[in-house]
This record gives sequence, structure tokens and C-alpha cells, in this order.
Amino acid sequence: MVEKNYMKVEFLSKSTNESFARVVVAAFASQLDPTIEELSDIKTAVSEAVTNAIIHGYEYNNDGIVIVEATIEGNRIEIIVEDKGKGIPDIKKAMEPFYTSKPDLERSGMGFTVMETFMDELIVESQLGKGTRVKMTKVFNSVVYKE
Amino acid sequence: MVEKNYMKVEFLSKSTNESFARVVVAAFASQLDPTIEELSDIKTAVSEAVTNAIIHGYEYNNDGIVIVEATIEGNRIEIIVEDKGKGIPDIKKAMEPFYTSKPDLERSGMGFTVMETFMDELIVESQLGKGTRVKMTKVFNSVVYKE
Amino acid sequence: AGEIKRFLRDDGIIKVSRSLKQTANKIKYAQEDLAKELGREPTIQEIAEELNIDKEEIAMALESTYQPDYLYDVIHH
Ligand SMILES: Nc1ncnc2c1ncn2[C@@H]1O[C@H](COP(=O)(O)OP(=O)(O)O)[C@@H](O)[C@H]1O
Ligand SMILES: Nc1ncnc2c1ncn2[C@@H]1O[C@H](COP(=O)(O)OP(=O)(O)O)[C@@H](O)[C@H]1O
Ligand SMILES: [Mg+2]
Ligand SMILES: [Mg+2]
Repeated sequence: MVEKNYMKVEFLSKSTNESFARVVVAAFASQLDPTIEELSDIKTAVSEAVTNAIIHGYEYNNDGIVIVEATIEGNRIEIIVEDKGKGIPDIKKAMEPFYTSKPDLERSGMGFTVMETFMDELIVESQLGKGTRVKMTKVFNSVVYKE
Repeated sequence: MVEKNYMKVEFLSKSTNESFARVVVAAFASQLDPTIEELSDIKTAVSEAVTNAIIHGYEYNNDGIVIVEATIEGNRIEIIVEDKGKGIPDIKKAMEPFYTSKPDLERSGMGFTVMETFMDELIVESQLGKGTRVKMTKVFNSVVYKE
Repeated sequence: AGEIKRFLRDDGIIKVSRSLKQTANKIKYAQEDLAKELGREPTIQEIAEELNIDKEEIAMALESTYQPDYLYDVIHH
């Protein structure tokens, strides 16, 4: 039988909530009984996506809402990070390594690359003026799959 | 200016999510850096409310949704635990120490008393067949904030 | 008197931030010990059992020592 679980968390687009988002996802993912390293991969990816929502989606505006959803099914976790912010004009370009629209802020332009590296799958959807939705999935190999 | 923050989390009414809910609220509240004791009071109260939602509100049905909201304002935290379950027929009676509708399950009947003891304020609202909403507030005396 | 007060404040009223860092340290040692013992990386549950805390608590304590990954570090500095 596949154990299924679901959670959704919403919070204000304040940078103090980046750490909160990491803990929420890590605490939820801990039900899959990963190693510390697997947990840390997920945190890194979530951190990048949430930071993007706050600084690009809402441009440091503190009263936007960031939504993070997570679904566990078997040994697989799917994480969605969503904002209702300004959206991405060119997703393909945005996902290129080192591309950043804010070079002045010393952004590395490596956020999406990091998400791709640490997760197994990454899908980015965005609409100008409507917001952005980043879906990431990862399979935990440490999980002893019980029938 | 008083620092304000807000979060809302929804999750399935599975008992494995009780410790998840506790840590989510703790992670959010820990932004204020309270004492261990203050944080532990909150975790205990949240635990009781979430357990009630799962075992009484949804009667162990795994696909109900439990909602936990938390608002920080200055050194005060307000926590709402809500379910869309069966509701409480007589709130006054339900809140009496040692009253339980499930004595067969070795329930202590002390959940609401614990919430009242560990928090500064407790308000229970409920509608039969619609659900229950428990609102609790606490002031962290250890946390100094500037107005 | 000031010294006694400071002592009490330090010892009696422990802030969450400090306690989380202590737990994170214990997690690190437990992880190392278990890795030796098991010959592989321990899971969160195995560490949780060793320390007698919830695995969700481990997720929270680890955040107190959170550092972006190596790759991220190199890029940002
Ligand atoms: N949530 C978002 N909302 C709007 N724009 C975004 C969002 N996420 C990413 N972007 C755009 O994609 C670019 C690349 O993102 P990323 O790889 O994380 O690099 P960086 O954040 O360092 O700029 C950003 O510079 C920004 O223009
Ligand atoms: N969320 C809820 N939905 C429906 N009934 C509830 C809920 N919370 C509490 N109750 C009712 O109130 C009673 C007292 O609750 P509590 O003080 O926590 O004691 P216990 O959970 O041990 O029974 C419960 O036995 C139950 O009948
Ligand atoms: Mg980025
Ligand atoms: Mg109870």
C-alpha cells in the first residue's frame, strides 16, 4: 500500500519566513525517513524557490503570500512553491545557468540550476502579472519501501 | 512598529501529522526566540487541539483537513486550530475538566483544560455538522519588543 | 548580585535558539556514531530513536545550523 500524505502552507513574503518554509518542508519530508543529506537537498531547493518568490515575484514586498504544497506518495515527494507576484516573461531564459534579472543585487542566477541539481524533476509555470508556480519532485532512495 | 507575521497550514487528519503540526507552530513561534518552556507550552496546547480535530472532529477519518493558523504581533502569538468535522453539541460541557465523550478510548477529558492552562486565552466555537474552531493566544514574557 | 542574576538567566531560562543548537550538535554526533556502526548513512528515524526525540524535531533543530550547500557557497562568495 502506498502511504499518501498532503500538506499546504501559506505565509507572508518576508525573508524571515525562508527559514520557516525550510523547516516546514523538512519536517513533512521527515515522514519519508530520509538521511540528513537527502533532507538537506530538499531544503536547498525549497529555499531557492521561496527566495525567488519573495525577491523576484513580490520584489521584497512583505505582504504577498507564498504558498508551499507537498505531497508524499510512497518514496516520492512532490513540492510546489507558488506566488501571485509579477511572473516571468521568458521562462527558458530565466532557467539558463547564470541568468539573473537582478545582477545589481549580486544574485548568482543559479537558483533554477540548483533546484534542477538537487531534485529529480523541475517544472516551472508562470504568467506575467499573475504569478509563478515551481513544481519539484524527488525520490528518496534511503526509503525502505514497505508493502 | 510592532513586527507582524502570519502563516496558515493545512494537512490531512492523520495522526502522523500531529508531530508535524507541533513543529510547524514551534518553528513559526521560534522566530521570537522564546524560552524553551514558553515554546513547550504552545506545543502542548497545539497538540491537544490537533488531536481533538483528528479523533473527535473527524473520528479517525484520514481524509479530513485540519487547518492551523498562527499570527505573531509583537510578543503575542494567536493560534487557530480548525476542523470541518462533526462539531461539539455542548461546548460548556466539553470544556469541563475530565469530561470526555470517548471514555472507552481512555481519553483523559483534560485536553481543553490543558489548553487553558498553558495558554493565556482560549475561545472555542463549534457548529454541529460544520466543524470546530479553537483560538488560543499567548504572550511571550521573555520576549522584549519595541513599540 | 549581577553575576547571580546572569547565572540564573543563563541556566534557568534557556532560550529556544540555544537549545536548538545544542540538539543540532547531538544530532551531528549521533549521525557520526550511527554511520560507523551501520556502515551507511543513518536515516532521520534512526537518529531520532538514538536521541529519543521526534524526527520532526530533528528537522527543526538542523535548521539552527543551516548553511546553503557547498555549490551555493562557492557561487555566492
Ligand atoms: N518567482 C519568480 N517570480 C518572478 N521572476 C522569477 C521568479 N523566480 C525566478 N524569476 C526570474 O528568473 C531569474 C533566474 O532565477 P534564479 O535562477 O533563481 O537566479 P537569481 O534568483 O539569482 O536571479 C531571476 O533573476 C528572475 O528574473
Ligand atoms: N474538534 C472537536 N470536534 C468534535 N468534538 C470535540 C472536538 N474537540 C473536543 N471535542 C469534544 O470535547 C470533549 C472534551 O475534549 P478534551 O478536553 O480534549 O478531552 P478528550 O479529548 O480527552 O475527550 C471530547 O471528548 C469531545 O467530545
Ligand atoms: Mg534565485
Ligand atoms: Mg482531547
